[in-house]
Formats: sequence, structure tokens, C-alpha cells
Amino acid sequence: MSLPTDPTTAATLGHAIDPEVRRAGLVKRLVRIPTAVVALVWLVVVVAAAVLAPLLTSQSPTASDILDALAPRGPGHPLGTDGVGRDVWAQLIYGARTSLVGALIVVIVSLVVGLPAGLIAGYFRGRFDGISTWIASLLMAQPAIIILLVVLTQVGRNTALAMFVFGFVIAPGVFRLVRASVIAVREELFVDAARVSGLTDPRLIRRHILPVVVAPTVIQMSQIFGIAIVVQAGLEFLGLGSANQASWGGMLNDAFQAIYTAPRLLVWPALAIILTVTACALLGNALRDALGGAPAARRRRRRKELSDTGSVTVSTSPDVADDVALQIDSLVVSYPGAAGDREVVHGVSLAIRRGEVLGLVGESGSGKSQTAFSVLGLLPGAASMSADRIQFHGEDLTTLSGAAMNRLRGRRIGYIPQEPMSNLDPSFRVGSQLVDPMRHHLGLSRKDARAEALRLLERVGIRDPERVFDAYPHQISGGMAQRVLIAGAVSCNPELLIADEPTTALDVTVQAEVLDLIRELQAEREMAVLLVTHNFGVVADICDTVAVMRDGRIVEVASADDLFSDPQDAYTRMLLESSVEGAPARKPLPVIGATR
Amino acid sequence: MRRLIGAAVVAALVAGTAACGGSSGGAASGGSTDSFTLAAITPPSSFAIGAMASSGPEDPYYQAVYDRLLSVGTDGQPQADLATEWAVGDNGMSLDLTLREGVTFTDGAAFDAAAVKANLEKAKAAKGEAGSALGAVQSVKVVDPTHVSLKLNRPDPGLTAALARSSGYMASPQALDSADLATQPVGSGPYVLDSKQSTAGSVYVYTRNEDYWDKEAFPYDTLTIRFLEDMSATVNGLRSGQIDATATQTSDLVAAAEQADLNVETFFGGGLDGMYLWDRDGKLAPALKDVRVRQAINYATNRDAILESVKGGLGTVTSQVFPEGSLGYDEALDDAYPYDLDKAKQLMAEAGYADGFSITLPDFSPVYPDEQAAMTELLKSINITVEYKPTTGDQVVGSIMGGQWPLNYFTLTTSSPYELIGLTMTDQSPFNPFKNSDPELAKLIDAAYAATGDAQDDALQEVNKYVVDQAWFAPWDAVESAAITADGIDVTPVPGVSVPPLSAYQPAS
Amino acid sequence: MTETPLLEVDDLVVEYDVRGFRRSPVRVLHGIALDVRRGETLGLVGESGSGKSTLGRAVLGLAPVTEGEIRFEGRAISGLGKRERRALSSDIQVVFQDPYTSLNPAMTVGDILAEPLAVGGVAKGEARQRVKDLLDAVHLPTDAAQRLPREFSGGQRQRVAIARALCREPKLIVCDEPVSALDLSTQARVLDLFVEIQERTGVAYLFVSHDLAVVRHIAHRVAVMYRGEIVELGDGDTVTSTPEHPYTQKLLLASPVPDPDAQATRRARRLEAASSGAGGAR
Amino acid sequence: MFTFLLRRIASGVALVFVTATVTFFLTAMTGSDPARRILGPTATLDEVAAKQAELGLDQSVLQRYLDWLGGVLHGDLSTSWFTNEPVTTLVWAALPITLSLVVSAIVLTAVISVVLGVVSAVRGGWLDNAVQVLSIVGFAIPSFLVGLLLSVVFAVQLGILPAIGYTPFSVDPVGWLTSITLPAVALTVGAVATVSTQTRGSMIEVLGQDYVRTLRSRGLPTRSILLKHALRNAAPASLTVLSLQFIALISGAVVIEKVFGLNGIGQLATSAASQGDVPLILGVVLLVVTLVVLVNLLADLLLGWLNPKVRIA
Repeated sequence: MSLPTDPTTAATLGHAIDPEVRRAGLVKRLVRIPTAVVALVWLVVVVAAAVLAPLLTSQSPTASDILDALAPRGPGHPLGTDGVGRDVWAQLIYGARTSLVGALIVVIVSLVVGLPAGLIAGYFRGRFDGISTWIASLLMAQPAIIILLVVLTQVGRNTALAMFVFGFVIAPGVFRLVRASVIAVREELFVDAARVSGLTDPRLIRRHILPVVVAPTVIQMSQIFGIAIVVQAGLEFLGLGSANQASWGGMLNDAFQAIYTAPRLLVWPALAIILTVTACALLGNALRDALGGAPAARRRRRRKELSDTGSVTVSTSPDVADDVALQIDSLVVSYPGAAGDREVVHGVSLAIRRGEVLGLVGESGSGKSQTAFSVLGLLPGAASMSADRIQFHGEDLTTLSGAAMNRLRGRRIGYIPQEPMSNLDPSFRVGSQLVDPMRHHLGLSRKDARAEALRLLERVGIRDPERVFDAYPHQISGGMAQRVLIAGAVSCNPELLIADEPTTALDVTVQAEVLDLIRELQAEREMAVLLVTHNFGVVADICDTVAVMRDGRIVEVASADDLFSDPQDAYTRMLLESSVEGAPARKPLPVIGATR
Repeated sequence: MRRLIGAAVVAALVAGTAACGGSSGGAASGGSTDSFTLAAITPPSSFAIGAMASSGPEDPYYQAVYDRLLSVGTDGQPQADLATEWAVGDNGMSLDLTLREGVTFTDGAAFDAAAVKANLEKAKAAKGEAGSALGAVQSVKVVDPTHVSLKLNRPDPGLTAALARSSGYMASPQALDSADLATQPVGSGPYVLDSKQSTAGSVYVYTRNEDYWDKEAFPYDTLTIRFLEDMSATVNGLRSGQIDATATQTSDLVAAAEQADLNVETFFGGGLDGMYLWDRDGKLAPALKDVRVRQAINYATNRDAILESVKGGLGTVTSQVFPEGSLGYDEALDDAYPYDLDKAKQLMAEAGYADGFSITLPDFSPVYPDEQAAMTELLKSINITVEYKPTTGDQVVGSIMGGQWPLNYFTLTTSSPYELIGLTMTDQSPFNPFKNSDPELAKLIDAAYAATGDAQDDALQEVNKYVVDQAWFAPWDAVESAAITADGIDVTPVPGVSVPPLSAYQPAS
Repeated sequence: MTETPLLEVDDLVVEYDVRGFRRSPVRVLHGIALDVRRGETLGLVGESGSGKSTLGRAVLGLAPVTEGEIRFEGRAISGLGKRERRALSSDIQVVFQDPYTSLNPAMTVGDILAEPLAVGGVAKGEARQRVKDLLDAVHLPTDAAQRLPREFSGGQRQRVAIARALCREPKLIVCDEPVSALDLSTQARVLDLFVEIQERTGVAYLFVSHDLAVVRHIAHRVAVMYRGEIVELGDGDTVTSTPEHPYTQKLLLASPVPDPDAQATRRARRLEAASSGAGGAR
Repeated sequence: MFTFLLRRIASGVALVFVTATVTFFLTAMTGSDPARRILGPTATLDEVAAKQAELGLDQSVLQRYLDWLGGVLHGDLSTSWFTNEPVTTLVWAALPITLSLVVSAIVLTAVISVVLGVVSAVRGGWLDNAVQVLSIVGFAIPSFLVGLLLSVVFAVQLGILPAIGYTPFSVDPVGWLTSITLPAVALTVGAVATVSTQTRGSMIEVLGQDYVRTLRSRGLPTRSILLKHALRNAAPASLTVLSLQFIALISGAVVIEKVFGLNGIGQLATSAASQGDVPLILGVVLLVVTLVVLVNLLADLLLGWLNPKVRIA
């Protein structure tokens, strides 16, 4: 008997589900998921059997005929009779009534209690939130069965009442989910915007909050429905259910008494419970997939990244010049989509010489980051990539095994990510995240690696390396974190540095310092740098050569000087002209009738 | 001397949870006499004299450590135990006991007349069930170390039966007043409770009392009594050899045991099952004042059908109040009310209730759905309609005694006809809620109490015949119990005692 | 006659409670004073943590005012009740930074735009026409009303957000980094739209941004914020090209110019300034 | 960290107090007559009255509550009405059984769930599907069904393990292990379904994080990234679910103890509740809630230890 009260999934659900899909026809989406169809069909069958029970059998589920005990299957008794001569089929379909009604009670009670409370607590917060959250945690700390035992023995056996009480016991799960979803959506800007638009609270809740809560709640309800059936069976097994009505749990209990002579009696109620609860769980999962956009293609081929390049051919392009650090020929990256594969990089070719800083510039969606990750072999799992060649100092990366690629990454190719904070593991100290790669690649002792890490931290301009070494990521600022990441990228003296928008998330003052740092390190170590950015200011500051990308293709490659002074491609020109930098300032507003 | 399983109604009603078990008893593992494990449906209440629960499922816990003054023989009659001889004297106003010599308690104290006096007075003062059964005892006189004489304030033919039950347990006089006695018994019985190996409320392990005076009667060296409330667990335990024996009144467990190929011995358990027609003065249901209506209910009762469908055949149909084998049993009365619906309807019509009437009864459906359904059906067949009022288990007995119901389904378990009379037929009886007093019946009862020897049987038969004619009850059946044992263990149950005594379990010969 | 500024902020202090036992609240704004005139754009520049967004939110009634006062058309609007605050919604509107989360993904663009109109009591038929006009005003096709936000690009979404802000013909729009999530080419066009709308309707903007160049482009006057205080406030051209305050200077020198030569110069000047001991803000 | 701990303890104590109080009044409010139940149907009204006085039922509910509370503060949980044993004795006797069961089940659950969750998240493919199907079926099968089947197969048919009863560890460690194996496994099935699903989910989420890509860009071995970094970051969510499972397992134990004839807390609770043995009910509730509070506290401590932000604060 486990309760679906886990707040973690609750919280993620709130985010994961995109309410907009309601528009796309939930039913249509569901029907496309085979398990959902099977689950729905089964549930419809069970509901129909329960509703139409009197039509499906003329037998009473509780009438026993001792002379006809343990009768085999036959006319009049499609599934035979049990140990005291009750018709199994009648018990099964009337038992479905009991189970479904009980589960429905739980769903309704938990919803009636949990939903409004969660909405109010999540939306208005304050005192009500504090009190209701405390009550919820109080209820959640109670083993459900003990509550049920105490209550039921005070008032007598009663399945409906038990389920009613269980509804309360499980309501905190609903409350927490709703509350978490509301709090998540409450922080969304569109809620602020609605508030600024002058919406009243009830209207705002109805229009903007409730729709977001509905999806995760529906999913949770399908789980609660299943759990209620299991719990109810357990109660009936314990003898706490109403005795004068057929029930699956009661059938199980009876069946166990005859387990040595008529084990078949066990099969029907067990199957009924397992199949129905499974159907509920499957439906819940399917709903989640249908509402949240199914991660169907997720990780289809995790290992595909570099080992399987499909179109690896013997290079027909001219030999790579000696001083070229990286040469990419005809790189193609694509993602699986609903309507076949979607290509995002269409045959990109690039070369970076030793000691050269190449800026890869483009707007969002141009494929510049995809190109960078292709070199690192770090495209997302779903992506597939092929290239005539990705040659790095004479080695074709497309032919390398995962392990060989791992020896290059970090050791000879360094990587600086965009978001400093999300790129440090929050659970480990800064120091260990620097030390580990050095020990792994360079075989340094713990002590040497630590000394080297401290030296590096100092080198990237951190004034108090010891403190930062021992700090956790959340204890340092974004700018400092980016310096740590740069230190990590260059810790093993790579020959190629790939920097993906390394300053985009930083304030301009910090950006300037970080760019200074990269420039210094690059000069010092004669590294080749592939710098991905959308900012022409950054390009002008640091790049020797610039490649402009648009929609997965390179439209222009030129030296930085040439590009800015004499852009060849129309798109490049348009981009440069779009910059507001250096444009004339707006005129001051004339003072109307001012005499000041 | 009272031992009622009416209490079982309460327990069962309150405890939906315990509804499927009913066991206690014993057996031995595959002929070996090393150890023996019994399953009991309840843990012991208390080992203190006077506090020990009414006999029934808890008996084995107590019988292992305590001897009684008398015990019950396989004929259902009292037989010698710590008291070797007994005699009723002074026109039934005294009971003289001769005590066994040379018996000592496990703490070294001697068993003698003073110990008997101390124990009986303790039990009486405790005001529990054991004490109530000693209600007729006015004083206990030590004649000499091996003789005591009980002075009575009224004749009580049931007193010897009481001394064979919880009222007769003898604890060491040295331990009698200790509060520890409730959990650490000191008796003279065949076994000693091993507290170290036992777990309170769960498993009770007993080791042999090497000095016991009748070791042969208890062949097993170690006795374990395990509290097991679940029926499936009990059956599994019996099947897997972890339990040697148990006793039950639950037909489901009997069926399961039979299906599992275990030894099942059924016997009369002492209970009278059926409808108790309390409102004979017609206070709540005026119609019940008319004896014809009460008789009509009896005629409308299809006992054979009810026994089969409701009781699973476990029991013996009867329309009289005393069971077969007991004093006062009259074979002829078994057919006093054959199933005859026409006659029933005719009686109803004569009484002016051809169209019936309606009554309000306690709702026992949570625990006795089948019984209640059968009752509803039979009442309906003579146009009596029933409205059921919800009630909780612990209110049941109080509400019955408080006269809230004109009649209801009930099972009352007694150890002797006198006990049943005392409980239900006098104007003082707790289960005579409307205090019906019938001078004719009172006369017959006085005669029965006064009678001795063979005259008792006749006098009791008169009582029996009178209440059957007057239809004070509409009995269904005499309850049967079952002793279930694993292979290699024989059991000799005692009729009228729902749980076989400890000595009843022996290795199979 | 002296014109009453549209918006006046006096000695504004904003503090947030910190969770935990006996933690003293965090003070985000330390006595801010500024005003916005009718039809004017006041640019508010600062780096992250400077409190510029908090100031905008305080004006919108979305951040708590601890001390000081905010006046709109001479009337104090800080600490208003919910009802009075709602009444202000026809005068003060907002455009947020992130066009992806500022539009309810479950509502069509038409519904998003009609919602404030419904609040303002505009009838359905009239609202439909107004939505059409609004879409037209922000240069979106009329059929956009039937579509969902996700069917639009970032720039287009921001146009929807602007249209929503314009719905009630407000006098002031708080623009919280409205172009920083947009691509370069889009950015310029959206900025032009802001200017165009202002010139046509006379709406005033409180324009929050981290980018000096953007602010320079759109603001008549510019206020520079640093750690919860305004360090410099003045005419847009002056503040963004010849600032007085060292922090503003530092900010200006740190912004890279999209011209290698000019940037080399600016970099050199910045390094020089830093080494001369102006001190870092790190 | 210290004030955090203090607050959790204070809130735990409050929780125990409120629960005990509510239960007390819930049991006191109903019109039950324990004296009658204890004495049986034949006792006279005088006897019942005497018993009521003995149990203190003649006093006001508030007075009884205060007396009881006073006793609790002195470690005296009063005496069971029906077995006359001190409640502490009964509860302490039952506790090791339930704890053995639940703790073994939790450990089993944790180990199996982490293995299944990680493998399923990392490998994907048919293995992932299999684990997910198992989770759903595990979720759908009532634990008592599993327990009874296990009992029938392994104890009754094969006779490898005992069908009923409990052997204390101190008496016979091997016997202890065999006596709790079947019930613990029966309990584990459902819990594994829940916890492994959670572990799988949080592993997938963590593996999609930026820092995992960065760690991979550093050329660290996959195993180290998975087991050291990803698992560590996925652990808090799983731990939270695991601590909630503890509560669910106590509930499950009530049923499972019945199946395996174990006289643990669950059995104590059912029989106390069915008899209306108020002191025992209160004792059980007090113990169980205290246990839950302790486990939650432990989980909080572990979570705090896992989360540097809490640990440092």
C-alpha cells in the first residue's frame, strides 16, 4: 500500500506538462499510445460490467448454496462457485462495483479536500499555506492503516466509510501536488502579466492557474484510483470491509481459505485487481506522455554519437595543412521528429589553425552550438551526426571509439560552457571537480593535483584560491564560477578550446574580464579556440577569423577585420546593421510648457 | 463456573479483524514428545487469580501453569483434579472437598486447605467472571489441611462445574497478592512459564514442571502457545509443521483445514445458537407477548436449511434449550417445532397478526451477514418486517441487557443447564432484559435447584419443556467446535467445552 | 505651470524577508528617487543584482514597498488595496523579458489580448475589433488571433506581449528587459516598434535593461543603478557616451563594440582605467 | 544546520503530540464501554461499575487525558486493559519484529531500486521497458497476495522457509533471517515499484543536466560520472520517496504480519483496535508516529548531508 505522495514528481509534473496540448486533442493523442488504448478498453469493460451487473448474471453475488460449493464452470456458473457455493462470476462483476465505487469515493474526497486547499495555499501562500502544509505533513506521517483501524473499529466495518477516510488520508498527496504546481505556475511571468492586467484573483485562478493544475491532477487521480483499489482489497482482506457485499478483496480472502483444494478461485479476483490497477497506472503514464509530449525518441541510440556515423567515407578532400588544429568537412546533424528526421546542420565545413581564434556567429537556431558539440561528441542522445571528416591534429574523430574519444576530451580538447552555475555539479566541491580530470588524464597524485588546481585558480584571477577550492558551487558568484570552468577547461593543457557562448550569461563588466582571461590563456598556450557567440562585440574583441552561420549553413568566413569592414554576404550585412551599438542616442524629450 | 462464548459475539462484532479465526488448543509434532505448539486466537488476559478471562480460547495458557480443583471429564461431567473427592451437603447449602496430598506449587509452597481458601476468596473478591461464578459461596472453611468446606447462601448445582473452570485455578498463596502474578504465574500445573523465551502478547513458551504429580497426562516436554489471529496463517502453520494443533468454531477454518487434509475433530462446543425472544411481556413489540406469535416464529424456522446454508453444517439442529448429553435434555423436544409455515401463519392469524408487524433489531450484518439474512427471511415469511439499526460491537451486549431489542440473533455458551437458567430464566438474570417473571417457571426452577441426584435430570427436563412450550427462545442449533491437529497428534475433545483441555492432546497411538 | 510627472518614486526602499529563524530582511533598493514624464522613456541600466527589475516590479505592485512612496499622476499608489490596484491596470502595463513564459501557452493570442479588454468591460464584439487593431499596431497578421503563442518566434511573441500591454491604452508601460532575450536582428525591430508606438500614442516607458546601447537607442533619459542605488541619472546621450560616475564609465568601457579597431581602443582604455586603480566591481 | 535540526525536532514533537491527542479524544469520544467488554456479558452492573472505576473511566475525559499525558512524559504508557501487561512491555516486544521487517524491506528496496533505476535510466531499450512493466505490476499486486503466494510456495510446498512466526536475532541470527525473509520480500515488491520509478526518473533528469555534459567534456570515465555524480544528485529525490515508503511499509506490515503470523506492531494495532484496548491503541499510535518522525528526521539529515546548500547553512 504505497501512497502516491511523492512531492518530487509532483513538482516536476507541474512543470513538465504543457497545458497547451489540451488544444491538440488529448483523446487523439491518447489513442495513438497503444498501452493507453489497452488500458482504456479494459477500464471501460470493468465499468460496463459493474454498471450492467444485473444484466450480465441472474445470480446474486452473496447468495450461497452450500450444496453447490466449489462447482466447476458450467451453465449457470460461468466461472463456477466458491467454497460456500456463491457464483464466482456474479461476485466478480458485483465486486467490480464495490471496488470502483470505493475508488471513486477516494478520488472524489481527496480531490474535494486537496484541490481547493492546494490552490489556495499555493496561490495566496501566507498563513493558510503554513497551516495547511503542516496539517498535510501531519497526515502524511500517519500510517494510513492505523488511522483506518482506529476509525473503523469505533464505527463498525464499512467499506464506503473506510474509503471516505482513506480519501482524507491521501488528500495531502493531492494537496502537495496542486500546491507545487500552483507555486510553479505562480512564478510564471504570464501570471504577473495577468495580475497587471487587472484580473481578480478568482478569475486569475480560473483562467491561468487551474488549467495548469488539471493535467497533473488528472494523472495523479488515475494513480490514486489504482491505489484505492489495492488499499480497499487490503482492508477487505483484513476484514474491515462491509461484509454483506461482494468485493474483490473479500473474494481473495475467501479464495485463500480454499487455496489447497480450489486454487482457481484465487485467479479471478487477483487478475481483476492486478489488471485494473495496472490499467490505471498505464493510463496515468500514457496521460503523462500525451500531455507532456512523449519522450518517445529519448535516448533511442545513446551510443550512436560518434561511433556510428553512417556516411564515413575515405576523405576525398585535400589533405589537411600541417598547422590546422581542427578540420570539419560536411558535418550534418539531425534530430528525429514527428515528420521524419529534422536536419539542423547541413554540411558545415570549417578549419581552425593552431593559435587561431575562430568565432562561430549566428542567431538562435543557426546550428552553431550543434556544430561545437559535434566536435566534442556531446550531442544529445537523440541526435545523429555524420561528417566526411572531423580531423583533429591528424586523428579523425568520427572513427574514434567512445573510450578513445574520452581520452581526447578534457585532455586535448577543452570545453567552456555557457551557463556557469548549471555547469558545476552542485553536490561536489569546486576543488574536486578540478582535481578529478587532472588525476584521471595526467595521472597526478592527489597532492600534486591539488597544488595544480590552486595554481590554476590563481591563474584565472581568483584572489582566494584556497577558499574557492573548498567551496561548493552555490557559494561562489557566476563570474567566479565561469573562471572555475575556464580553469577546468585548460587544466590539462588542451590544444583546442571550444567555448560555447562563454560570456552570454555574464554581466558586461565580468564579460570583459572573462574575455581578457581567455585571450591571455589562448596566447600563453597557443591554443586553437572555437568560440560560439551571437555577440559581434565579443567577436570584435577576441576573434581572428569569423564564420557566420544561418539555418545550419555557413554563409561567410572571413578575417575579423574584413568581416566588419567589408561584409560579403547580405545576411552578415543585415546582422551588422541591426546592431544598435554606436547608433545615435535618442533626443531628449522636449519639455512641454515647462518654465522650470 | 460461567463460561460463555456470548463474549465471542462481542469480540467478533468489534473485531472485524479477528472474525476469521477461532482457535486454541494443541497437538504434538509427528509423534515426538519433545515439543508441542498450539495456536490460540487470543493472547492471555491475565494470569492473576480472579482476573483470568472466561474460559474458552485462553484456557490452554492457564491450564499449563495452574491446576484446578476439578476438571471436566470426557463425559462432560466434573472429575477429580486437585480435589480428589467432593460432596454436596446440607441440602445443597455446602460443598465439601477432599484435597490431593503432596502437591506443591513451583515456588515450594504447599497446596493445602489454606491455599484453597485464599485462592477462592481472592477470586471472589476480584469480581471478575470467575468471582461471579462463586456468587453462591458465602464462606470457605478450612477443616484440616486436606479438607475444606464451602458454605453456600443458596444451592448452586453449577458450582462444581465452575470449580472445573476459571473459578477453580489454584495459585501459590505466597504469590497470590503480588501484582506480578498477572504476568508471572506461580501454580502447581504441568508446566512453568518461561518468561525469557516468551514474548508478551505473542508467544508463550512453557517448560515441564519436573515435580508435577501427573506427568504422564502431559507427554510433551516443551509447550508453546502462539497467538495467531489469521486463519490463513494458522492453516499455513499447520501445513508447514510449525503448529501442531488449534481449536476453532469458525466453519471457514474447518473447511480450510479439511481441504488442507488436516485432522479435524468436531464436537459439541456448549453454545446455543438462534433467536432469543426477549420481549415476552411485549414492551417493545406487543405481539411477542402472545405465546402463539413466539411459537409461530419457531414453526417458521427451517433449522436444517439454516444449519446447512448459514453454519456450513457445523452444529446440531435443536429446538430445545439444553444440549444433547446434558442434564435436562429431552429427546422428544427436538421435534417440538418442526418447520411448518402453514402452522406458523395459522398461529399468527389466531393471535391477530395475520398481516404481521414490524420490529427494530440491531444490525449484525457486519459480522453475521448470513445469520441475519436467514433471520430476516424467516421473519418475513410470517409477515414480520425488520428494520435494522446500526450498532457497534461493544454496545451489543449492553444494549441487549438494557432491553433495547425485542429479540435478536445470539449465541450464548454455557457449561451447564444451571448456568443457562441463571443467565436467562430468572428475574435476576442478565439475559432476561425485560425481567420476565413467570411464577410457573420460577417454581420449576426452584425445584431444579433443590433437586439432587437423578431427580435433577427430571426437574431440569420440566424447565426445558416449559420454556420450549412457552417459546422463550427460537433456537437453531447447538454449536459445534472443531479441534484441528497435524499428523501424529490425537485429540479427545470434551463435549460442551469449546476448547479441548491441554491434556486432551496426545501423540497418536 | 509646472507639469506633474506621470510617475514619481521617492526614497523607495524594498526589502525581502529571508526564510529562516531571525534572519534580517534583505534590502534590495536603498532609497531610490526618480520620475518619468508623460510620453517619456526613462532607461534604467544596471547589472544583475542592481535592483533595476525590482524597481520595475515595485511600480507594478508586484514587489513590496518597505519605505518611501510611488506616485502616479500625483497620487500615491504604493500600498494600495487589491481593488484599487486593479483599477490602475488601465494606466500602468508591463512587457516582460521572456516572451516564452510571459504568455500563457494554453491561450490563443486572441484570448490573451481579449482578457485585459474583458476586465476593462469592453464588449465581445468590440473586443474582437480591438484585437485586430492591436495586432495591426504591432505588425502581426490578423489571423494571429487564432493561433497559440508557441506558433510564433520570440520576436513575434514579444510583439504580442506589447499588444497586450497596449490593450487598455495605458499611460505608462514598464518594460523589463523586453529585448534581451531576442536575437540581434529582431531586437532592433522590436525597439523600433517601441519607439513608433510611443510617438503615436504618447505612452511613457520605464525601460529596464542591462545593455547601455539598447537604452541609448530608446531612452530620453537614463538612470544607472548599482547595488540598489541610482548612481547617475541624466540625459540619455550624456550618460551613455560621456558618463561622470566611475561605475557608468566602467560599464561603458566593458561593453564591446562590433568593430575590431574600435574595440581594441576601448579595451586598452578599460585596462588602463582598471590598472589606474579605479577598482573592480567584482 | 543546528537550528534546522532543532526546528525539525520541535516540529516532530508537535506532530507526535497532536496525533496522540487526536487519537486519545477519538477513542474517548465514542460511547464504548470497555469495562463491559473486559468483563464479558455476564458481569453485573456493579462489577462493571467497579471495573470502570479501576480503569479510571469514572473520571472526566480531560482528567483521563491529563493523567495519561503525565504518564507518557514519565515513560509510563499505562497498562493494557485486556492483557494487563504494561503497554511498554507489549510495544517493546512487538517492535523488533516490525522493525526487522520494515528495515530489511527498506534496505532491500533501496538496493534493488537503485540498481533497477540506474540501469533502466542509462541502458534504456528493452531493459528499461522490462523494468517499467515490472514496476507497474509490482504497484498493482497487493502485498498480501505476494505474501500468501510466497508462503504457500516457499513455506508450505517447498518447506525451505518458515510460514509463520518470528525468531529474535539474539536467539538465532540464521533463524531470524529465515523468519523475516518471506514477509520482507513481500513488502519489498510494491516499494521497489515506486522507488525504482522515482530513481529512474531522477537519474534521467540529472543525466540531462548541463554539468553532466561538462563532466563528460572533461573526459571523465562514464562510470564515475554515473555512479559518483549523477547518482549523488539523483539521490535526494529517491531518498524522499524512500522515507515516504517507510510509512507505507508500516501500513503494509500490518497486513503482512497477519499473513505470516508475526505478532508485531501491526498485529498489536489490529487486536488493540478491535478490542477497544485504548491504552494499547494510544501506545501503538505514539510509537508508530514517533518512529515516523525519527525516520523523517533521519531522512532530513541525510538529505541535508547530500545537499551542500543545507549542510553549509
